[in-house]
Amino acid sequence: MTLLQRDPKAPASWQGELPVTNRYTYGLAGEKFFRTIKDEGHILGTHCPHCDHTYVPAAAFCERCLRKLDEWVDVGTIGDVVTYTFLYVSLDGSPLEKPEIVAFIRFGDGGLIHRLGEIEPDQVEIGLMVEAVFKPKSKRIGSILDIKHFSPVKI
Amino acid sequence: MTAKIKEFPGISLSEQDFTDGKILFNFDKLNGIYAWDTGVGIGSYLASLKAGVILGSHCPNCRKIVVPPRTFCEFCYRPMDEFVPLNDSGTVNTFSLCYVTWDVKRIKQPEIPAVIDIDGASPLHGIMHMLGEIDPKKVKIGMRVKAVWKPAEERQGSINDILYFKPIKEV
Amino acid sequence: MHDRVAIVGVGCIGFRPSTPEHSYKEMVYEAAMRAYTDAGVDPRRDVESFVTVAEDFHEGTSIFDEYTPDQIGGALKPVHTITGDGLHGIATAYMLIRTGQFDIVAIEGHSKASNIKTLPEVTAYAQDPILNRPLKLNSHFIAGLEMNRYLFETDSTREQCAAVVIKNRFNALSNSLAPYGANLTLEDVLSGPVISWPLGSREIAVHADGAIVMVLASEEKALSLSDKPIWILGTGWNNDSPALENRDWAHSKYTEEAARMAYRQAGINNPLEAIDIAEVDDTYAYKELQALEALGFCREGEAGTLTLEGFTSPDSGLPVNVSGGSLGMGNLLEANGLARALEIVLQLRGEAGPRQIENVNLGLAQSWRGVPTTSGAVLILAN
Amino acid sequence: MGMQKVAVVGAGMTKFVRRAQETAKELTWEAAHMALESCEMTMDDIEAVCFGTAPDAFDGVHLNGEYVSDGAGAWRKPYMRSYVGGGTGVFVPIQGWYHIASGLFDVVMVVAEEKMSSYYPHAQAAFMTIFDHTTERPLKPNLLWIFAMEMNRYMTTYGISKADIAQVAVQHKRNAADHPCALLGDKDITLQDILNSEVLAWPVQRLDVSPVSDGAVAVILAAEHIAKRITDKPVWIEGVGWHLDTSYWTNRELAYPRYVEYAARMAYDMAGIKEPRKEINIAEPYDPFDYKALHHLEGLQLAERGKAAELYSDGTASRSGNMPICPSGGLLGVGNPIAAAGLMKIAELFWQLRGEAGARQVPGQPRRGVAQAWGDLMQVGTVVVMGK
Repeated sequence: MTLLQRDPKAPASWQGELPVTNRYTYGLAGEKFFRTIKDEGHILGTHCPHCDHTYVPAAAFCERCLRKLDEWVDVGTIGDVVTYTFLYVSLDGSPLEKPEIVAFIRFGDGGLIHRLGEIEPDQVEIGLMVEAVFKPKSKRIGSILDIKHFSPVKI
Repeated sequence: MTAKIKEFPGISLSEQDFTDGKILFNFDKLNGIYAWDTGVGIGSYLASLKAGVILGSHCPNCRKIVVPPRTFCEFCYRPMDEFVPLNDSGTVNTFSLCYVTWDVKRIKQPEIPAVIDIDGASPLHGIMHMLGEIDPKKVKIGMRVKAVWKPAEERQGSINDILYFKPIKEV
Repeated sequence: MHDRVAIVGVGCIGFRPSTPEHSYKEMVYEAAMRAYTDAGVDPRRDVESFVTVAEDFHEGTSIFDEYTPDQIGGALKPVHTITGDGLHGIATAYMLIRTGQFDIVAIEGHSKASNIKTLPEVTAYAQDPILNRPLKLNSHFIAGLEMNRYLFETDSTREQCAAVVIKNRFNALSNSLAPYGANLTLEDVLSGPVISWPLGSREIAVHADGAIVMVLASEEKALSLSDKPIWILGTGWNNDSPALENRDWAHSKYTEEAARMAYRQAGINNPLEAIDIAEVDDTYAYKELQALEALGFCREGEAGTLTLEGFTSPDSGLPVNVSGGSLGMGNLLEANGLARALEIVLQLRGEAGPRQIENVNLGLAQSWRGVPTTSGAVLILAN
Repeated sequence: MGMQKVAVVGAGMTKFVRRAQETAKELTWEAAHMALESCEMTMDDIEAVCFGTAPDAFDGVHLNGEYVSDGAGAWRKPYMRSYVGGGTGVFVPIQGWYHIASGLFDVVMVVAEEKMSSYYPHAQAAFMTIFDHTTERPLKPNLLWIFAMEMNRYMTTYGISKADIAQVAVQHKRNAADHPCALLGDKDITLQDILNSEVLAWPVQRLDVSPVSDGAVAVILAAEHIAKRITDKPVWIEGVGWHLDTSYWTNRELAYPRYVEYAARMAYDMAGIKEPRKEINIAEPYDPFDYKALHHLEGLQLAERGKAAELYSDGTASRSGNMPICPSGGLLGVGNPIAAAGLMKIAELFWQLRGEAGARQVPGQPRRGVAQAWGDLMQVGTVVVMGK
């Protein structure tokens, strides 16, 4: 639809990047949630009495009614696998030789996304009870990675 | 109602709160790499810059010449009919003396960005570029300037093939 | 106030894995020119407001709204961007016209996905920066988790998901706009590499470049402009929780809610009876099954069986993704919903060429914004 | 059937701070929660949610509108984010307006949020990526450049002095001293303070500029029949306007914002305003830089071209003047969390027109106000006229 002829010497594309570098605060609820993981190795939720809903990870507000939440509950470190996947691609899209086992583990009415460890792929199933395996306290910095992974509950 | 509001939320932190570890935080960086298709208009503009020419395009309907060149006119919405090589000189439409870089570093010698209305294009049609070889105190709106090009063998087909614009010495 | 609003013009360009011959502006200009020609309007004179759907990181530009007006004829006019899917854009144009302040509004969406060299990493930057991103996982894991739970709760199977791929890519062979037509077997689909088990690589729509523009008009204008106005009977859009930790992993709640809203407007009680043709999100094959259930075309767990039985094939009970869907036409980022709506418009006008379905009067388009979102929209159109 | 009339019935906001501890979601929630409480509503009353935030680079999340949605109350509700750069804060109530005026909804939550401090180390650096990727970004441009160049062009075209312009910063920062959410209120600031501040990008000096900030603002909009039930003091959205000029900003006259003029004319037409200088009682023009307030007052047809500074020197603009300008303290005083800053102006008009602005209240029971924001590449004007 153009009347103009593209210069045959025109470069096909111009390369560049979008330089975005960020620092994120953990916020009101995240501060206490991750401090507790770091210092005590416990997982906390917050309960909304109005909606009778327990948020894990702990949230400062109820996403359903927007009320402020200040009823904190310790939900333990054992939860059940709601769903899982074997991930064969890395962050940049390149293939992974050995898949990562990733799961959503239920706590309260929420839960955590994390890796499963100390388990073979064929042992993973929905409903499996798994427990948080924390890094040693000295190595914890207040991060989701303070939990190394979740592994099957040893009976 | 609203007038009852006494306390407004919002917790203000200092940089010290971060360095002292008073609060938790983390970092991340986007790996966002792009290769934007230059197309007909901008592709030809870049090829011309490599050849040492500033290229515009002509709208037969509005009878104006614009720069950078495009394949259609945004005001009458009709196709442009030809590319027009422009002069590599122009008039300073406006400028600044900037003592801060894009990533907020202080500099002693100011950068002098300007909008330069390019000779051969319609009035008020210019490009953004830098001014150089000039005492910052002497820059004026309306000043005549000319492009200083990189040596031909170093040009890459980029707006940076022009190093900057310098004053034209009036005879 | 204008109650009735119609689509009176459509234009598109693409859809191909890459489009190196033109810039995004030049690409959109061509699609827009076609839409304005189709509608018989001059955008500078007749179109009163413009809506674009776009996201900064897909464009590689912050505040991309800056770069939207010229190529759609919107310079120095009321133009704004919605960071949503194209169906959100159509809903926005629909609302603008219904206020009575505008008679003709244009909506634009495009993809230059081929220009994003690090798309997986850009996509991952949509994950929660504190809870999820430190795990450094490719965002396909979210689809893997969702698909697995969906299959579990509904007793659906990988074969049923593969049947979606076979159907849609075969349909694409009859669509000259679709770059990814293919005649595949179950074995072809299931033997492909696994990306995030149970999700296989051939169940993921490959990206494509392209642009789509539509022109909407009030009833009075629509009747004077067009012999075949396509009426908007209902629009719906909705979000579930954005947090991976709070969402429903098996069900597309946002589609259920969006459909409820759209059906209410359109007065539809029994969608299967009322609707003749549907175009739904299939950027992952299982999403088509999930969507069909959320849209109320069948009960939970039935969509897979119906697909295997051919019920959603072009010549059957409810033709779904006759265009080839995103699996056949490519994943067009924010323009996905517009591609779905485009097919419905062509079908309702009787202009779908070799893939034209007989006797279609009412069509539905549905979209989802991709991982990690829970944002979906529904549009109901009639001729 | 006529268009549904739309009123603002509630408002809430966070403090504007340099670095907030709250996440983007939490800031958003705090404003939304306060807005609900202000009109004694619950989320059950809210039918749809409109959200505004400027570039994703600040919050640092791709598809940021989706990420923040829970804080805005979008859970299982129709939700959209609109986006016109810096103009977003005054656009998002326009978005809320068309949701209701279309007849599709009766009550809509409107929230705007910005957490600029998440772009680290320097929020200003994010602005490099607003320039054209191929023809401008290789020059490593700085946001200050375009403001400084526009200011220079404006000053030179009309012969306006730095001192004329600095009056704006003085008055806005003084006004902000009365705003409980303000970051840079200063009762005692003088013209000399502004003129002696560090030169950043001549003619722009440090105190000509509003500060990088974090914050959120929310308002609740309702259709007439609901609004009248909720409150005896609804503030009506009488007119809305927006216009976006061409992307080729170096092909335009920078001395005058014609896009603001077009947006204003659209809003005035809808509001039935023929003589804005007589019919507008309060103006909240967008003031990220002091000269911008003047530039915008001219675009808004509230001053002759090149003459807006006179409104400040003759006292018209002061809080007790004939047409108070930025009684809130504006972006220069309250702060500039981009989208939130624009919506703050809407909240201010809401409070002012209801007589609830406390220490900031302008006298004389103002009847009508205009709020305006600006953004993109010196390119977009968004205007809302509000009245009792």
